[in-house]
Amino acid sequence: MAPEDADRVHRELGLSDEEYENIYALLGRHPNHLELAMYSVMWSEHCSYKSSKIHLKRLPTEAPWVLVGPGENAGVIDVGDGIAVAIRIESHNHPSAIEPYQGAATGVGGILRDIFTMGARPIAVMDPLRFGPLDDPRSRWIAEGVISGVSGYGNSVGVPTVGGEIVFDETYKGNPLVNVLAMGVLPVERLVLGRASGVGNLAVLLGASTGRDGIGGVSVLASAGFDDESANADKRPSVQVGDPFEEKRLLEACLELLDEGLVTGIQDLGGAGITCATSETASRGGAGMDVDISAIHSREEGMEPFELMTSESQERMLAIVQPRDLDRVLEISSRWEIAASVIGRVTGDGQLRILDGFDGEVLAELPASTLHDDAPEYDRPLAPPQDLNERRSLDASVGPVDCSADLLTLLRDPAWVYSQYDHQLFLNTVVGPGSDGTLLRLRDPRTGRETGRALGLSTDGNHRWCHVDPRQGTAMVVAEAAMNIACVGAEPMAVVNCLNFGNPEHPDVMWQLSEAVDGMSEACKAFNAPVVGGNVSLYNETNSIDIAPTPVVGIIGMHPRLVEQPPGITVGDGLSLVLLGQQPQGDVSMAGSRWAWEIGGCKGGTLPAFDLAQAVRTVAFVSEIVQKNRVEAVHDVGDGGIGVALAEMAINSRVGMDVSGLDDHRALFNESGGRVVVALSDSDLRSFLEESSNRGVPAQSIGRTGGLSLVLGSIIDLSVDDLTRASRDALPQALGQGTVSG
Amino acid sequence: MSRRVGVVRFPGTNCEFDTVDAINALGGHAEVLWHSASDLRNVDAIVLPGGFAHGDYLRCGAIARFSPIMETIAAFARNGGPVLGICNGFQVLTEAGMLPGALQKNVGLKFLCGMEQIEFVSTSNIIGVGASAGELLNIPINHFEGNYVCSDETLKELEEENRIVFRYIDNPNGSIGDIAGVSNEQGNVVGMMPHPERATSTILGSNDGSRLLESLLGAQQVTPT
Amino acid sequence: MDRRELVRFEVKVEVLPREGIANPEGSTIERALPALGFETAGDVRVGKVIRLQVEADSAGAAKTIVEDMCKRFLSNPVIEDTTVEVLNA
Amino acid sequence: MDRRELVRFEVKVEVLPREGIANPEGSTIERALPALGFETAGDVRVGKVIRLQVEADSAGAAKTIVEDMCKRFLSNPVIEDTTVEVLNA
Ligand SMILES: Nc1ncnc2c1ncn2[C@@H]1O[C@H](COP(=O)(O)OP(=O)(O)O)[C@@H](O)[C@H]1O
Ligand SMILES: [Mg+2]
Repeated sequence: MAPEDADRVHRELGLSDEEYENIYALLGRHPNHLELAMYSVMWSEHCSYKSSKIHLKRLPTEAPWVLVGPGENAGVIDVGDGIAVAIRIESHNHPSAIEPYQGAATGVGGILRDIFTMGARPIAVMDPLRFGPLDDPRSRWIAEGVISGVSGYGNSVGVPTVGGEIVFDETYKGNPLVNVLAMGVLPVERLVLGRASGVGNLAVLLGASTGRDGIGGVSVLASAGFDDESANADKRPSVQVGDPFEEKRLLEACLELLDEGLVTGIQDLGGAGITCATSETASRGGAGMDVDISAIHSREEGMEPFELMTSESQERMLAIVQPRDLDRVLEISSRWEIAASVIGRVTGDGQLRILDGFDGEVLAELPASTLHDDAPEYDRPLAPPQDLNERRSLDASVGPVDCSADLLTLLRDPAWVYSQYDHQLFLNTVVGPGSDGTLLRLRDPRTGRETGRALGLSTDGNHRWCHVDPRQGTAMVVAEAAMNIACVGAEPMAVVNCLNFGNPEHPDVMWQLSEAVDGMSEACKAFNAPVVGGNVSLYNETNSIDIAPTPVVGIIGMHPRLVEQPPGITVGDGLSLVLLGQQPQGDVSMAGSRWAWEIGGCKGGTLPAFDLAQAVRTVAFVSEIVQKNRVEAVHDVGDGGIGVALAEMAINSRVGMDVSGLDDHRALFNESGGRVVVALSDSDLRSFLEESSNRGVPAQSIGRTGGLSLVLGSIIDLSVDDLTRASRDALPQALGQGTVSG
Repeated sequence: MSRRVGVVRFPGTNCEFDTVDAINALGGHAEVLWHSASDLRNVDAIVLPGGFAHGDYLRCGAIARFSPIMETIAAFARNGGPVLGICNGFQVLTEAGMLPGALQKNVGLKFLCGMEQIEFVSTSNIIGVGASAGELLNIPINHFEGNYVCSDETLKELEEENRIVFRYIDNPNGSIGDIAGVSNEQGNVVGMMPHPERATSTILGSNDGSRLLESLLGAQQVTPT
Repeated sequence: MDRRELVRFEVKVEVLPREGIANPEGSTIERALPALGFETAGDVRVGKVIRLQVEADSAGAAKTIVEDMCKRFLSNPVIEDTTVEVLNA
Repeated sequence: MDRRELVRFEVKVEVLPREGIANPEGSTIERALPALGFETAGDVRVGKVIRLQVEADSAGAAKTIVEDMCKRFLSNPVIEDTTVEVLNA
């Protein structure tokens, strides 16, 4: 191949000249088109994390209970009794923007494969979702399609979706964020890794046939040199269609293979398809692999090698199998009606060779590890936005104030979303979606026996806080996640994260990312919850306008003694209400609050002071009182401040409240971090306040429950019925207005 | 009780182990039967559990009803053997012609998961032992196609023959006559959309499904017609 | 039958909800249309279209095969009606 | 436009997965057919059919309205192909 030709092609494949030079140096020759395609997909931002790697290294990743940290398909922690938990979060933002249903569906499918690849049976999905404003018909179309996609795929594949988030904001117009978290359980001894070892072992491709879908940028090769008609490029859809039934059979077949000890390594096919799976297993195992391209079962005729090697067709896995186990592997596959082809052989020389027939022509040959270990790593320029000081000096509390109306517009019951999800399958869901954290019974995956313990889960993000101050904002997000699971009695054990940011070539975006990583590190260290996995999604922008920085965290924690349902967010009549954490003050900053963004119209200011150490104490105290059922109800204060938190409790309980000390919209709607409302009987009040102050947790009695109205100082007097209607109808009404794709 | 219950697993079924656990916790002995087997291993009762047999492609239950095991189950039912279809299992039974009517998409065109209140209408069937008409139960639903339809004649027949097993109190899916479950003439084949196995523990929100499964465990084989 | 005489026919099956049976999908679309500016549209019914190929010795035979398939499998007569069309007859 | 001049047209829309896009429903049906004795059938693809009525002043106008509806609402051209047919043109 002439260098001039390569020159043109590598740029079209998204490789820089410098990256091409590196490939040339690694191979000692010019790569051919197939090799170039393989490098281009593996060295893409999506697969190589080339812009973020340097920052991610600062995250804390270790603790005695961490069995597998970042870098594998999923993080794995030891939760005792011989049980391990695998957890991972991923984004499917860009596909969801063009085909919302399938984008979300394949997002769920992809993250589930990451979990059962580790040998775990997936038992929970969560879906933190972010869309453009509800008054935009296209954003409604995306929202509705995405929610249907999660529902359609998740329910059918048979994994309950037990929680998530739903946020609407201008910043996501044109670029929704569809993040999906999955969690699974496995016996510790069954943990398998994505490794190929043992020369002569076979690589078996399992599942769906390989089609031309998801070839994306690489498809330029079709028109780039060979005499393909350019019309063919149209035949390569960039969107994939998910098949939950195929995934369900694949999942059951893989778990059976693992149960019988028939695989020595297994790897899901995600981004970069077969290229990634073969090179990753080989290089992790310190081996090489011969891949016979003619053995790949494909959906269409005449697929070219680069298409087969880079297709991102869904619902496929690569299992490394000893030759003597092959027959049994094929038997199990056929029982589950899963196609299986031997496409590779493990070799000892570290080379990844792509062949047309094992004894046929060599189409590509490169050192397997170079696709990963030698991927570029950038230290991109970073700089805070130039107007940072100006922005921080704004007063976010100004704007038209009508506390009652404002409270009603800030209420939005997500039940319309999660009632479309099976959130009860497997009979583990003690606290499902609709309160704070989710709580799932922990049962032994071998016997199904209850352990008497439960896992707490929550996903949280807040682009408003992170826009105002990415570092403190991210720390507050971690604290909110921890508080959510404390509200169901769980103590934090580990975190996964999805870093959704704009264009990394913009220095202020890289600054946001770097700050967010530091904020996350501080908070995770403080909560002793290491980061065991994550995903980075960059280039979230529309017409070169970056989204507000949106790190999303998923947290998992342990409830050590589950004997009855935790108190929950519903209150009875005649109880005392206590606010834990920082107390209401009229002069507190409203920066980053939903009120400031959605009603006041100010996106700047300086976040309210946040005391991380105090948040840690409060989280510990809250999980303890919940475990002991020391209180009648508990609800953390998040979006919309204490006003929204109290209204949600009143709505869910159908009981009114009378609360004093909230004298203006700032006290009502500010979003200071680390706060929780609890309800308890009057007779318990004194000892409870004493106990919390002994534990270094500020506490103050703020009012009582009862009646049919929510009365907050002299500024709010609304019937619980009115609050309920506003909250319950918000989503169905908005989405009932019709949606359009363009 | 040592009643043996076969819980059928089609590719795509997902509630089989929940159902097995719930039955075993009540003292029964449940085992999973693979759809392509035609032997029922001498079980005393059959449950077709919830899920998405064959992905619910074409129509729910449309492919599953051709599985080899279905012929054996039809014969078992003809001989009076107790057969309970839950959710997807109900859909399979209607497709197989073992129960009348059909289940189409919910009126809201959304999948629905959550607790529903249902009322016992007829108790002369395998899950109504010890219950009385008018009793209210809290049992979760979990379906997209739970909207029961049938012809006017069939509806009239169901009513006259007292074969409507449950009605929803607050119809969530548009079912004709608020129907949540029906039985065959003999009462030994029952289909219901709500999931009794999901209501077998107070820590999960309701225990009202336990009595239905207990009734199944105690159900006698009816005399074949 | 002699395999060599068989011809491949492309057949189209339309499955529509039976007259008188509620069609939730159609009604939902219908309700949404006015808000999107399509005031003059109505009576929406949504069904399935299934395209498949069958080998048979004549178009008529192909149609018979697929009609049988419809009755036994592709449709549920309690709620659906079907029409079968051989496209390359 | 004068309302009295409008005519009701019956329009049929067929929505099928685009060439090259996986069609899980079709493949699943295809896998099931041999067991039912339909060995000679294959290549099954499942899509949607939508029948509706529109008022317009000509068949051409009716078609344009429905094509617009398809683009914005009834289908997603990224993965689906649609054909619109006015039945009583
Ligand atoms: N997209 C969604 N999918 C599933 N559950 C959701 C979704 N959005 C919100 N929820 C659930 O609704 C409840 C309230 O959510 P949210 O207001 O985000 O909680 P918090 O403010 O406590 O983090 C939680 O239980 C959450 O899991
Ligand atoms: Mg919360």
